[in-house]
Amino acid sequence: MTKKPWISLSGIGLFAVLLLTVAPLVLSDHWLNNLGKYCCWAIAAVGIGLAWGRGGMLVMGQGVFFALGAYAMAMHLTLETAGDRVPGFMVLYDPLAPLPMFWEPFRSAGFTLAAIVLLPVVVAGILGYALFKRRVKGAYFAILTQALAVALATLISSTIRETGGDTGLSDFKYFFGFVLNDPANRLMVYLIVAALLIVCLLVVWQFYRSRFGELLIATRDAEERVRFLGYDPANVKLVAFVVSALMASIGGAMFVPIVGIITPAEIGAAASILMIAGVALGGRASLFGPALGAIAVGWGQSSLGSTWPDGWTYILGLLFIVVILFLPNGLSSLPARFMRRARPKPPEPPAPAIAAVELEEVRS
Amino acid sequence: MDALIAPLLNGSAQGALLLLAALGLSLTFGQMGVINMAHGEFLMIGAFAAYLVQQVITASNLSIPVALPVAFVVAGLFGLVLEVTIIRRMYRRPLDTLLVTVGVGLILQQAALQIFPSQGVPVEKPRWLDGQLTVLGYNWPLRQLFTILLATACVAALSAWLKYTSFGRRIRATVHNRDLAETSGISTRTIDRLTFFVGSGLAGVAGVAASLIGGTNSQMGAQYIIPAFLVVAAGGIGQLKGTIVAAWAVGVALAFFAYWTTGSLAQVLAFILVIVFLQVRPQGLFTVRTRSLA
Amino acid sequence: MTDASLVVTDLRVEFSGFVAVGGVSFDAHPGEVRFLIGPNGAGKTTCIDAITGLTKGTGSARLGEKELLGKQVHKIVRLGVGRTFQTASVFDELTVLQNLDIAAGLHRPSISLLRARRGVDPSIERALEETGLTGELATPAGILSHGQKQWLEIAMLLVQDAKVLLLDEPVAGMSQDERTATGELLQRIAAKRIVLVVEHDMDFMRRFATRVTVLHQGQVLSQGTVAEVQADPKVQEVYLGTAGAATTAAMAVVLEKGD
Amino acid sequence: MSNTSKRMRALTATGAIVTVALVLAGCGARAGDDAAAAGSSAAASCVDTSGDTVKLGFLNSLTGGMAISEKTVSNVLHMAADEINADGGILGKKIEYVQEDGATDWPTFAEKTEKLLTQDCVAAIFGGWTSSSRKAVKPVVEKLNGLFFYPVQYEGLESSPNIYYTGATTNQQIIPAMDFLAAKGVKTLFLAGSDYVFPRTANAIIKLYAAKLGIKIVGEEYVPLDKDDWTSQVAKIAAAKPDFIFNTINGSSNVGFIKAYYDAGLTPAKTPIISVSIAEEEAPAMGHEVTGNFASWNYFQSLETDTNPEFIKSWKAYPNSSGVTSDPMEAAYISMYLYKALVEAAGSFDVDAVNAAAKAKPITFDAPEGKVTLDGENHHISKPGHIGRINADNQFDIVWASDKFIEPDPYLEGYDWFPADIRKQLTDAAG
Repeated sequence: MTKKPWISLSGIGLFAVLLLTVAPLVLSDHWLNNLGKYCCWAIAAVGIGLAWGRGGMLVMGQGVFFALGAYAMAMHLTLETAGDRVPGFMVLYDPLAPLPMFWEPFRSAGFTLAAIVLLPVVVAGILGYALFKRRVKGAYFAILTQALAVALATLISSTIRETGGDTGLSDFKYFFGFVLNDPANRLMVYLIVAALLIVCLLVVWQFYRSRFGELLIATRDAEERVRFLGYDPANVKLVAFVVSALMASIGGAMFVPIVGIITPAEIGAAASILMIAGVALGGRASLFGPALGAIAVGWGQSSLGSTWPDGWTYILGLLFIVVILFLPNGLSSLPARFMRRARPKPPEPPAPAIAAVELEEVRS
Repeated sequence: MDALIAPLLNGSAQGALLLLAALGLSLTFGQMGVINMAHGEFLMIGAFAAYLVQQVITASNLSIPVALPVAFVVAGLFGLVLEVTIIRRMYRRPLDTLLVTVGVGLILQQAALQIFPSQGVPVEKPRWLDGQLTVLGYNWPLRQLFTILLATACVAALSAWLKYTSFGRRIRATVHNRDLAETSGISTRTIDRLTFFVGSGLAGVAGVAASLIGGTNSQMGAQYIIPAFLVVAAGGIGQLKGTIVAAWAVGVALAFFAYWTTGSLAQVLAFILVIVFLQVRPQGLFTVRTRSLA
Repeated sequence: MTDASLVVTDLRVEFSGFVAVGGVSFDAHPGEVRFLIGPNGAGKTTCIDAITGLTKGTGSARLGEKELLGKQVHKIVRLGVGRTFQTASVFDELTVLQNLDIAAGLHRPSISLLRARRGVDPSIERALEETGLTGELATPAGILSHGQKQWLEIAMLLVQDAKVLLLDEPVAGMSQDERTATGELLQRIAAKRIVLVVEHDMDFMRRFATRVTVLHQGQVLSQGTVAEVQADPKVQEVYLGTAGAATTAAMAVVLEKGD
Repeated sequence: MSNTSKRMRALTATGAIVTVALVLAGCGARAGDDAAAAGSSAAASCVDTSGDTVKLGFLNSLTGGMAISEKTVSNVLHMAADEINADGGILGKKIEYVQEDGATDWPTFAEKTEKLLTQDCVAAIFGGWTSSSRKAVKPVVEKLNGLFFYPVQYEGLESSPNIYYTGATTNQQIIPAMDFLAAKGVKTLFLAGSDYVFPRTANAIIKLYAAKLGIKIVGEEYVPLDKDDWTSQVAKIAAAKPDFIFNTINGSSNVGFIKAYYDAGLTPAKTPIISVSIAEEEAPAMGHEVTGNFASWNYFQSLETDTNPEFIKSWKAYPNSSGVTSDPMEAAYISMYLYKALVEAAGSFDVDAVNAAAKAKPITFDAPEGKVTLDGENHHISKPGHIGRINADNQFDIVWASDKFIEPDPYLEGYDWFPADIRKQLTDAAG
């Protein structure tokens, strides 16, 4: 869609400069760490933008993939902190039992990094293949993914010895050999997150300007029509879904050293929906909208949530209602709206779903 | 014997509650393709309505029977307001209604937290529901039977209404083919409003039943919405009998899983069971040819 | 380009008991503009739906040696069968070029999807010229006129390099000039490809059809050249006698789908 | 094309920035670098008490699921601060509190703790409820050398130089409850709990102690915290026919449990329940169906002590009052007074000075539950054990009291039935 690639690209460049150089210079440690946390959500949000905004798949269970990355990372950091011992929380329930089998490989940094990338790809691959080939879509897809997130959160809560349960994993001392308490190292972790966010933006930028990006929009707007051009829409959607899962996993993985704790509360229904809030606010189909929206929602939670906690919940609720009702393409569609008002343009194209619906009617 | 009877009976009651929660959802989803994520909060409204009725009529023997229609109307009115103010603007974007109603749910939850005592309020069970029925050696709580009877009554009333009243017939016509119904002179606007009123009202009735089983507080609705939707999906859209069978199956599965494993694992297994089932039959148990969005 | 013909034999389609197409046979060859006509509810579109895999049908539909029935939609397309729709369905948010580029992507390796488009494919340029859309290259398809959308769909079939073009009412809603242009376009295309047109418009059919098959209530009523078909008394009866009742019948069908 | 070259340039630039930044940042301490690991990095405290006020942070969930329970704790903290201010403040300085919302989200607790300590520069933080929230706060207060006062009974097996625990640890609530059951001659026990860390840990301890007491555990059931329906599990309890049910369920799920219990025809006469999370606040939501059952707490509203009537009176008069007092509220209330006593003993708001004062001599003060004493080593306080029986007014009749105040023993060092190897592994892991 991007007609002038350099505009988006210099936008990403500007964003990179802001995140990587300006922010560390201007912000206090506390706010820089908060920004790091928002960046983790932003990374997941960029993926949601790809899957939902461009692909039309309302992913309401990104918590699942966020969890895969986060728990992989947290298990590694827990083992790094525990050294040769079995992590403390496991001891009480069975003092003599060894480390659960699936924890063992996470001692290895290499395995952990590979798991953060491969686990979501494999899980999303299988799940997406099964769902898209069976043409599960729309609200079904949304609720099924959310049900999975709830199921996973419940499962983790109930397996205390294996996963730390509801209390989650926390109190990490080291991050791949670096002492996490050291401010210099915290800055490094922040910079990694910020850099990863930029990389994700570059990835989706390339996706959006590629033929795949066009095909994805085509699939979103008229899945059946795409079929008649000789593509299997399931494959198109699968690619976008897997990439978005990967991004959620990366966001989750970096969330752990930044925030210092991961619990099932971060992956269940509420958390998964909150990830969408930012994307809707910023503009689901735009390049920067999801990331900026996620950062804005994170910031709102930190600042407004402090000064006016009850109010923040109402604002969040209203945000869903007002933005989606009146600004379905988010804040990033505002400039274009103003331009349109200044210079009259042809009417809005009809709602995307129509073509597909008409195709599915059986006519004689 | 107990190992079979208890889960079977309790599971049926659990299924009946799920059915009550899912009935309204099935109606609004089947009719309009709208997923109302605030449905759980409408359920909560029904439960609080029951509490308020008990403040007026203190004899619980009488208050619960009175609370049922009151909860239906109160929750229904909330649904009507939601339809008129928000949902009707969004019929062309069914998927987006899902997110909008998430926002509505958040607001209703927070409002309930601030209006009512945060710990929740008591809703007293009628005395005539004290006691148990002995079935093959198992002392089955009467309240469980009540849930089943209530669900049965709601299903019967709903299907009679759909079948024998002109409104009901128009609803069915709209479910089958909205455009055709419109061209045949049915005001789909009125039908939509009415459907939403009835669907939300049923959530209110479910809320009264839920208030007799668990706590009545701002968080109570959240636990029902996803299971209820899974039931609707597994049953097949716009299919009353599908919803009934699916709710019963999920309830009994939950009870048996809970019997064999733990309460947590039962939840996980039941969810996974439904998801796998939808893999095998994405259209649900029973299918009807409609212009649905899925 | 190819000598393969489309041969449909004893095609049947049923919708929960209702027979929409009951044993239809016809064939179409390169070099002719083949028409499928009939009143509403005759089963014309259903035939195309069945051939392209959108609805399930029994019998046989062969393109050359290859059986089409029973295959998945996108695989049938990849065998060279393309179609358009009654209501022009193009990707409204994408430009004409992007629409065509997606259609052309059929023959590219998947990995090339990840690269951005550079320049315009020669096949796309040819199709644009052929359909007279060259000037609309960068226009979002959603704001094209109705006729232009139909041409864009035909252009998409051309870049897709379809051997068989199944066109569902391509001139509905077009002006007289546009109809003529479309008809001439179809004749040009038909030189190398199989073109099968479903139409209501008798005048358009008379001007451009090489051969015609008339369907009525899911059966072949008559088959032959325009003159032969027009002379057929059965055809006259259907078109004069029952045209008005057909609409009502179609509605009854929709109603029945319910239970 | 120019696009490509521009893109390459941008990529290179980004890459360069990242590399430089990482190299700059990467000079931080690494594992094994002991000087850094020892915590020298703790930032110098920014707490400013030179004026006539002292800033304190209050951190509870005011929104989300846990707001159900935490709101009252938050309110009572405000009341305690107002009382202390009316009484002249701490060391003559008025308390100026900063209220934060944990939003039932544990990373938010961590974030807000850091904010309170580094942005608002509060001298101490009060609040929390769930173990998850405490575990989220703990690393942050330890890193920044702050103070956190945690007011809820919990699963023990923890201590931190930066946390003061004013609720019961297991040997002040769970073990007295077991002693009570043993004294009643209970032979069989069924464990019912919510599926999270407190019930799981409490039940692990109960099982160890039960073996010693000769009580047989005839079943163990868990249901997720956010699920209300206990019918299936209660059916199993009814089938097992235990002498007593030990209930570690938390939150609204308790209502569902009690209703299912009552519906199944179980009665306090035959199958009584002893709970550790049902207090005066929770009982009303269960109506008459909970009447006659037991609860183990340190504080009850019905306790007759010198300061309790005053506490109840103030709370009833307080604007956001729920009208009844309960154990977690009392623990939150006294956490503020404990801090006041500590600071006054230290003569300073400085964290290290406060901790030193705690160790120097026993801090003792009159709490509504009685005269409590702080253990300067493990930062818990001594508490009386009480068992109450719920009456028709949803108040508790006290039926059993420990013969003396129970010294806090979070690692159960004074109990020989607790395996030493577990304790060692736990303290090792914590150390």
